[in-house]
Amino acid sequence: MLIEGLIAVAFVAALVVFVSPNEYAGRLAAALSLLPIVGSLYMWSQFDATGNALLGGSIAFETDFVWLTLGGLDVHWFVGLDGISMPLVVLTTILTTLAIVSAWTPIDTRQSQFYGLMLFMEANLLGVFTALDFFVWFVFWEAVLVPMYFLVGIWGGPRRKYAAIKFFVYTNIASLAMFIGFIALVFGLGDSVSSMRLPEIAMALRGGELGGFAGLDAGALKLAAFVAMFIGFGVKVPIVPLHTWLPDAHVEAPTPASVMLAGVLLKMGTYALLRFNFTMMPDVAQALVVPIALIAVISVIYGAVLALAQQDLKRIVAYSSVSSMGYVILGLIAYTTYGVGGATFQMVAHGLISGLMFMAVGVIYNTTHTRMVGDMSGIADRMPVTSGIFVAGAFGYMGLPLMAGFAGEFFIFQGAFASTVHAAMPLFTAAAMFGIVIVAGYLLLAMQRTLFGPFRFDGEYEVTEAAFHDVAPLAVLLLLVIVLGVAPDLFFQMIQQAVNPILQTGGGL
Amino acid sequence: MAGIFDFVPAIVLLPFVSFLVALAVGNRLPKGGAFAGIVATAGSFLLSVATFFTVSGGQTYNQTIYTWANGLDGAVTLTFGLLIDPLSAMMLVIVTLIATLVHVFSLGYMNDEGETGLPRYYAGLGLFTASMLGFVVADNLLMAFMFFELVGLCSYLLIGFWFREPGPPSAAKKAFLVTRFGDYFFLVGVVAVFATFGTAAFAGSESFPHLAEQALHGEHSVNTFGFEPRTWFTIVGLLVLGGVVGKSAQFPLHTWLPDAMEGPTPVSALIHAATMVAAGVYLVARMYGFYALSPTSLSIIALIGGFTALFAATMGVVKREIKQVLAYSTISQYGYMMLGLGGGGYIAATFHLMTHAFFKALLFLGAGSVIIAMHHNENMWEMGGLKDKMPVTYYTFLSGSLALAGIVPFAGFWSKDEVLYETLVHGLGGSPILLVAYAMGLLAVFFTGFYTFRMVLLTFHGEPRSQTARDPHGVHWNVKGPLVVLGILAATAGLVNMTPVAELTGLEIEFLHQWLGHGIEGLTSHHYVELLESQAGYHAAEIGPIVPGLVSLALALAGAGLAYFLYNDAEPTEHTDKLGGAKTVLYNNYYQDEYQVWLANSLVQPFSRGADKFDQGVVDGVVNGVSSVSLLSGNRVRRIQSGVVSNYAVLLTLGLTALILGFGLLGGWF
Amino acid sequence: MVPPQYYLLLSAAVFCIGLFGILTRRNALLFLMSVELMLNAANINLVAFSYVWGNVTGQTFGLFTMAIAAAEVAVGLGIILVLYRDFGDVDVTKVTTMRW
Amino acid sequence: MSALLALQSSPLPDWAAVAPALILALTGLLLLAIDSINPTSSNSPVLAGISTAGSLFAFAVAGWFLIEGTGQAATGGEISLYGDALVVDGMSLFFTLIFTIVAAMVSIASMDYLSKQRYQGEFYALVLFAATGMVLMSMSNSLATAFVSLELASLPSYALVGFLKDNKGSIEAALKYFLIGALSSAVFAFGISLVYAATGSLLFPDVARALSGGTGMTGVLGMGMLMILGGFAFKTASVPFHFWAPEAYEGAPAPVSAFLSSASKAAGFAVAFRVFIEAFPITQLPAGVDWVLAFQILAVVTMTLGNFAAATQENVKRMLAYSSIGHAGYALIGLAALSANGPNANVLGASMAHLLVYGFMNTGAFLFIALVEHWGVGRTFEDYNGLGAKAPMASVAMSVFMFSLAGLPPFGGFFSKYVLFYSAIEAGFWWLAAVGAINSALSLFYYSRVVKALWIEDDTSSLELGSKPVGLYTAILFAAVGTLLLLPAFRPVIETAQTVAAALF
Repeated sequence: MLIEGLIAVAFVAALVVFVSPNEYAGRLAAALSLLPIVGSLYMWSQFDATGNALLGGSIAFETDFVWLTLGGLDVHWFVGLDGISMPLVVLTTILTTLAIVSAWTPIDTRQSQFYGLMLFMEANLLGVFTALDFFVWFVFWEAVLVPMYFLVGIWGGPRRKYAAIKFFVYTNIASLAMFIGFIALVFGLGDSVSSMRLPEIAMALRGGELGGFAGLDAGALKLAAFVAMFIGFGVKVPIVPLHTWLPDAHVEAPTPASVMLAGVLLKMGTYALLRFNFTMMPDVAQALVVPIALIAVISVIYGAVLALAQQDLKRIVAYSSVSSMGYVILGLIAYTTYGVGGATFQMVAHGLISGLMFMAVGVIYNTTHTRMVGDMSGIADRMPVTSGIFVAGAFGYMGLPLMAGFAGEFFIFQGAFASTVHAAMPLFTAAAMFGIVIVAGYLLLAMQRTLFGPFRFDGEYEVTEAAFHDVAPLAVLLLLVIVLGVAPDLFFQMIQQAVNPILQTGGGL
Repeated sequence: MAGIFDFVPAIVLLPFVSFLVALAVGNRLPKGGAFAGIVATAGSFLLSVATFFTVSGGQTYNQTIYTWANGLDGAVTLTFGLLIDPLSAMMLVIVTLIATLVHVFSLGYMNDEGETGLPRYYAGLGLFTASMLGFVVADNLLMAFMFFELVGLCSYLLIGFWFREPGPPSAAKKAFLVTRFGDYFFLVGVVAVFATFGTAAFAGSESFPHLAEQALHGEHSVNTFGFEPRTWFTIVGLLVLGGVVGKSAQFPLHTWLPDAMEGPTPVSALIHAATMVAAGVYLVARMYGFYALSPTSLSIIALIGGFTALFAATMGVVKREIKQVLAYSTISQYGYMMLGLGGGGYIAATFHLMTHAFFKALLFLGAGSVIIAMHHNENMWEMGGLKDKMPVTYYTFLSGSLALAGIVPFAGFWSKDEVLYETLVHGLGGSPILLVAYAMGLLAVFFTGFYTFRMVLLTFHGEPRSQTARDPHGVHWNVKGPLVVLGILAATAGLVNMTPVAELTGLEIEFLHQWLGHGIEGLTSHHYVELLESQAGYHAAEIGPIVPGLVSLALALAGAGLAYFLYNDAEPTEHTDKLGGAKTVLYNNYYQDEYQVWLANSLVQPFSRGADKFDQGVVDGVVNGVSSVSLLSGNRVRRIQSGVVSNYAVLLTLGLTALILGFGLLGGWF
Repeated sequence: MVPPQYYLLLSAAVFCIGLFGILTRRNALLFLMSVELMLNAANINLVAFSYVWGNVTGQTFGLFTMAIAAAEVAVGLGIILVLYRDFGDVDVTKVTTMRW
Repeated sequence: MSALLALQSSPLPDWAAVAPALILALTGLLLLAIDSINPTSSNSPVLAGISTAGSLFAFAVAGWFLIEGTGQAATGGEISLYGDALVVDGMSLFFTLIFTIVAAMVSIASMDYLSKQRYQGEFYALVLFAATGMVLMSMSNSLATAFVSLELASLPSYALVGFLKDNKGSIEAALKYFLIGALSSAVFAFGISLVYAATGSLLFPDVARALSGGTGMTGVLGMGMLMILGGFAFKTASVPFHFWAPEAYEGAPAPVSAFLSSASKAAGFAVAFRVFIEAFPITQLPAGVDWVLAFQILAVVTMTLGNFAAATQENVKRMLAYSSIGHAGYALIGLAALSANGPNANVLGASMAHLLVYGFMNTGAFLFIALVEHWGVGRTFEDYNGLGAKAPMASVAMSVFMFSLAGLPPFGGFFSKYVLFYSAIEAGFWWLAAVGAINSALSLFYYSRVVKALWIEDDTSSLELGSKPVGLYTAILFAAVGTLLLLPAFRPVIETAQTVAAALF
């Protein structure tokens, strides 16, 4: 019942914060959000699962009982962790607390609602990463949208209403497409599955139990479902060309929301792609290797090129997230230990680093009230510590060795280059790798123009070093990034154990 | 037994600790953490020397010390390890020595000049040294790449040290970006090596050069992605070479280096002599066993080297700032090293790497001393007559210049001469392409001599041409000390490997040959020679070193003489106009920067803006279009509800009728 | 005897007349009358086919229909009354304060 | 309850099975009696209390029956009464639950809403009579009873819509509702007569039997069937008989709108389900009268029209009116996704479950409108700006209703909607689910406009809200809690619905 406890604690904390007075809400939320961290770290210490939860591997902290029956198929309350979800749970809990702390300065209205929503979102995110039954997972998956909608809509920037509704409807359509695809697939399995539990479905699919359904033969159904789900999840990732909600949402969202959005919400998409498409239908994935790899490469390069053209620091980081997520897709399609494992690792690494970058931008924004590259220069002169961490974070984003980003990217590159799913994979990899040059280009340019050079700021605000509680989360994140970069095995071992079963060719493959 | 090798990690870690110390408590330490750095680097130096002697005792060390990523189920395992063989041992000594001297010198250059942000400065130096040392001792390509990148980071931090001015940050960005471009190819190369051999180790029976060798003999099969093995190895080698070209500032990625002069002069000394730029060449030497398998890549290396040597030397001829001259001389000298490596002169190149480290560090520190004296005015045309004011600087600088110009018996002569000699013999020995490279290298000797002595004369001779030059600012022991040490080394370092003399006298005095001749199986110069013979088809033609040596010496003297003739008067005048049209071209560095900046600004920027327009207009336009269309249609749909109940009745009837008719026709009711 | 189709035709005709009235008349009362006509068309069928099938279900239901029709008219007249009071007219096309 | 206990065990008179209907009717009469004793009194708490109590009592009885298995296979199958004119089975009891709970919420909410009105006794009586009619609709087993009970439900509704005699909107709504209703009932009656002509019977089982024997008059039968369908389309506010709905819901007193859009709609579906499945079973249809296709067309057109028209409304109440047309479209999937030997029980059950959840969330939404009207806040989205700060509790409830209607977790609407799509796919009609999905996404847009107004937009008006009316708040919060709990507690709902639906086939 540990997982239920974890989620419940977050929910309760959310309720408590909702009714707490505004002036204490922030501190209270931060304090309460420490409980999930303790919980997840304890789970990590007790973690003993091996193999992939969907493919017959042992599942840690498992709970499983029937929730309801839908036309012959049981829906179970079925949660548990394996090497893929464990790191993401840890990431979620830690990032939430840091995001909450980073909100102390910028959020000055309706605090109790804000922090309540943050905790509510955490609870649902934990649900997404722990649920192993489709409907349970889907409930949390959709529920995440609600708090995000408010976070962007209420505390966002000038165009927040547009951004919020765009994010809301766009991702909702995506979920619906995915839902139809997946359900059709499940019914295609006929009597070989008795419930909505993902392991059962995954095994059946890989076991080639799929039959025809609704006028489609097995192959066509599988393909259609794969595409529908790929698009559905692709919006969340986001992949080009389904990415346009992201920059708007990021730019308008308040910093802590951006942190959660880039740090965890995007990972929901890649996580789902890994869990569903790439685990359940490896054969289709490998049949579609060229289009998928192309999408990955295009996402990487196109996102980076767009970032090059931006003037808004947040937009830069937003587009570079698109770019980084492209790497993840590339790693997933590689179907090698380092490819898929690296992709999973990169989810965590990018979660930390993008969080770091958004927070750093936010800290600068708190003092200058602008994010436009042109509006300031030489900030480092007045905000040395922040700038220093900003530089470190930027280099982490560029994939500087011994920082988490490099580990993730290198794993992916290595796995993708050595991949045997298609003869052209080395070329795709090399093409995608050029992203590391472009990313250096726009981040260095942005830093040169904002942080360095003679100090100039055309705003009436006094630019001074940020408060301790603004910088502390940055430092913590930076530390984590370095630790993970020096010792990726902290997560990479369990990730490999969970990933390798996917690669072993099942009956369906 | 706790051998010296157990302390090798300390060589790397000590400077790293000093980095942490300076970063954390630098403000509270005297001299902003300088002493921490000095102590650390000096400690590393002593340990390196100890290691050096242990290695000379015949011991070597090749040990994995840390598993970075442990691959399960047969996946590759990525590790860090130490590889101590004669090459790395020698490099350790060089790097630590120069790092120590630079630290000491910085006391004079930075502290005494009342710079701010010293903790940041010394932290940078510490990390820089640590990264370079980590690179030197790396036992596999991945680890090498990682520290290679960290070196790049440190160069960024130190070149951009004076971030409050507009210049340095831009230069730092350029340095990192250009080298990053090279490193992209390097990284692809690393990945390719892993994908091909499943390992990236430098040494041992499971090392990738060895496996490649076996693959060529057909003793071991590797995944060459459908290429013929030698072709694939060439491709991989050239990919890795991309990183080398970037870091060692070879054509066409050399443009960052002159700008890097924006950094503090001691940093320039460190970058040029011992760390960043040396890293590239060192990497080639480190995996020479791999390059030796591919004549194509060897000759490409040689050509790049030769061309860069000449190309940079010509640009050095017209520069006004003393540091600019040195910058181009660096590029040119590293060109020689590449030439040597490409020309089959592994020892020669290593030799030149060593000597150059000494005299280039010396020259930069000397220049630094001059700059202190000139109150940070670097323009040689406002100097002059300094030799009486600052004799120590003058004589040490002179020693460095003689070495740079390649005048016997100074260090530079022996090494450069051997580089050219090796290239020549192999060129004549059946690889004619090398002769082209040789020719360029030889021609560069003349220019080197010229710009070197132009620099010396303009700076120290003649009459002072400015107020500051008449009354220069004095310098302290912490400046002079390092100069003296390096001055002596610059004069004598060459004596360890006097090939021509050995040839004449038949004495066994080619210590470097012996030094690099032993060590780990497969990494010895002997093995490399065999490889060159058997794989690359390099054969040494039978000609003695004397004649070529005299030729290059003559050219060097000619160049120096011309410089003396032109600039050795009290009031030297600019003769650059004599160059005519060439002058502008040279001043503008053959428009290298221009076209690269053009690429960046006039090509990439508009392209990205276009992409942005496309994204906003088309991709996002579609999204917004869908929503507006559905809202519009919604607006139309609601108009049906006219509010007049009779219309409702009509529509209702029509709807029902339509249904009835439709089904009637469908079901054939009528 | 008269074949049942004829009753159907008759009822259909009555139904259509009623419908026509509804579609053309703007006076609420005439609207009501037309509805009555349509209901009676239903009654014709019910009675006729009650005879055809030889059971009384139809006729009984016919009675129900009339009763309901009466009740409908009662409610309808009430509404039309207040309509007249509030809008001063029984023209059904005049009441269009709510639309779209 | 002892009497009921006895009912389960010993063979008590079967008429006891219609207890819910009787209770509602008697409560209505009681109210009239009280009112006639003291015509001038407008002691709303008492009247509302009685009406609520009556509804809840009926609810309890129906629930009790359902649990005890009255009229279900467990206790010897459906209970037929009055010459098979009425039948009590699981489905009728299930729908009875919806009608009664909605009636209860509406009654208690009306206490405040009508506090300044006269003729309150009549109001509650009419509500209860309408509810009675609905219960009978769900029980009717003959076209005759169907028609009569439908009218019994409709006639009070006309009066209720026009209850605010001095309010032009209310009257206009009543007029339009009544005229379209009269027309529809005429069409309905004519359709019945045609079916009678073709089959010679009005009882569903006999009609089915006659069909299985084959009929000479396919055309007549088909037309009759379509016209009957029209009658139900009117009740469920489905295209093309939906035209009354926007105006009626907008103009009527908000509680009445709630009542009509939730309960009355469900009643229409209840009788439609029974008629088309019992009287015109798919398996025994003569060629050329495929009503499933008709429902597919209606479903697609209805949900699309409803949602698209709702997307651009300025008036929240009218938006809800259109959205309820959209939801009628979703519920129609229950009949549209049927097939000869498909998982019909699941589809139908899903549709029933959706109607139950809809009963909570939609009623709640309209009652929130009632609350806002009670405060005198305007009706447009702009008028709602910043209400979240002024009335947080009610606004939270409203947000719950909106997100639930849009099908977002963690609310009941999420499950009911997705299970509906799920069963549609299960039946192989994935394209129906796809159309539903598109509409659902669009609906998210306009539902979130309300939430946006409540929480995100800044308050512009300086309007002071009055007191917090107890009745309305109770009803709204009850609905909100219900909506919320229906997610975790969805199991009994869906499983009961699908079991009782299975009894029909």
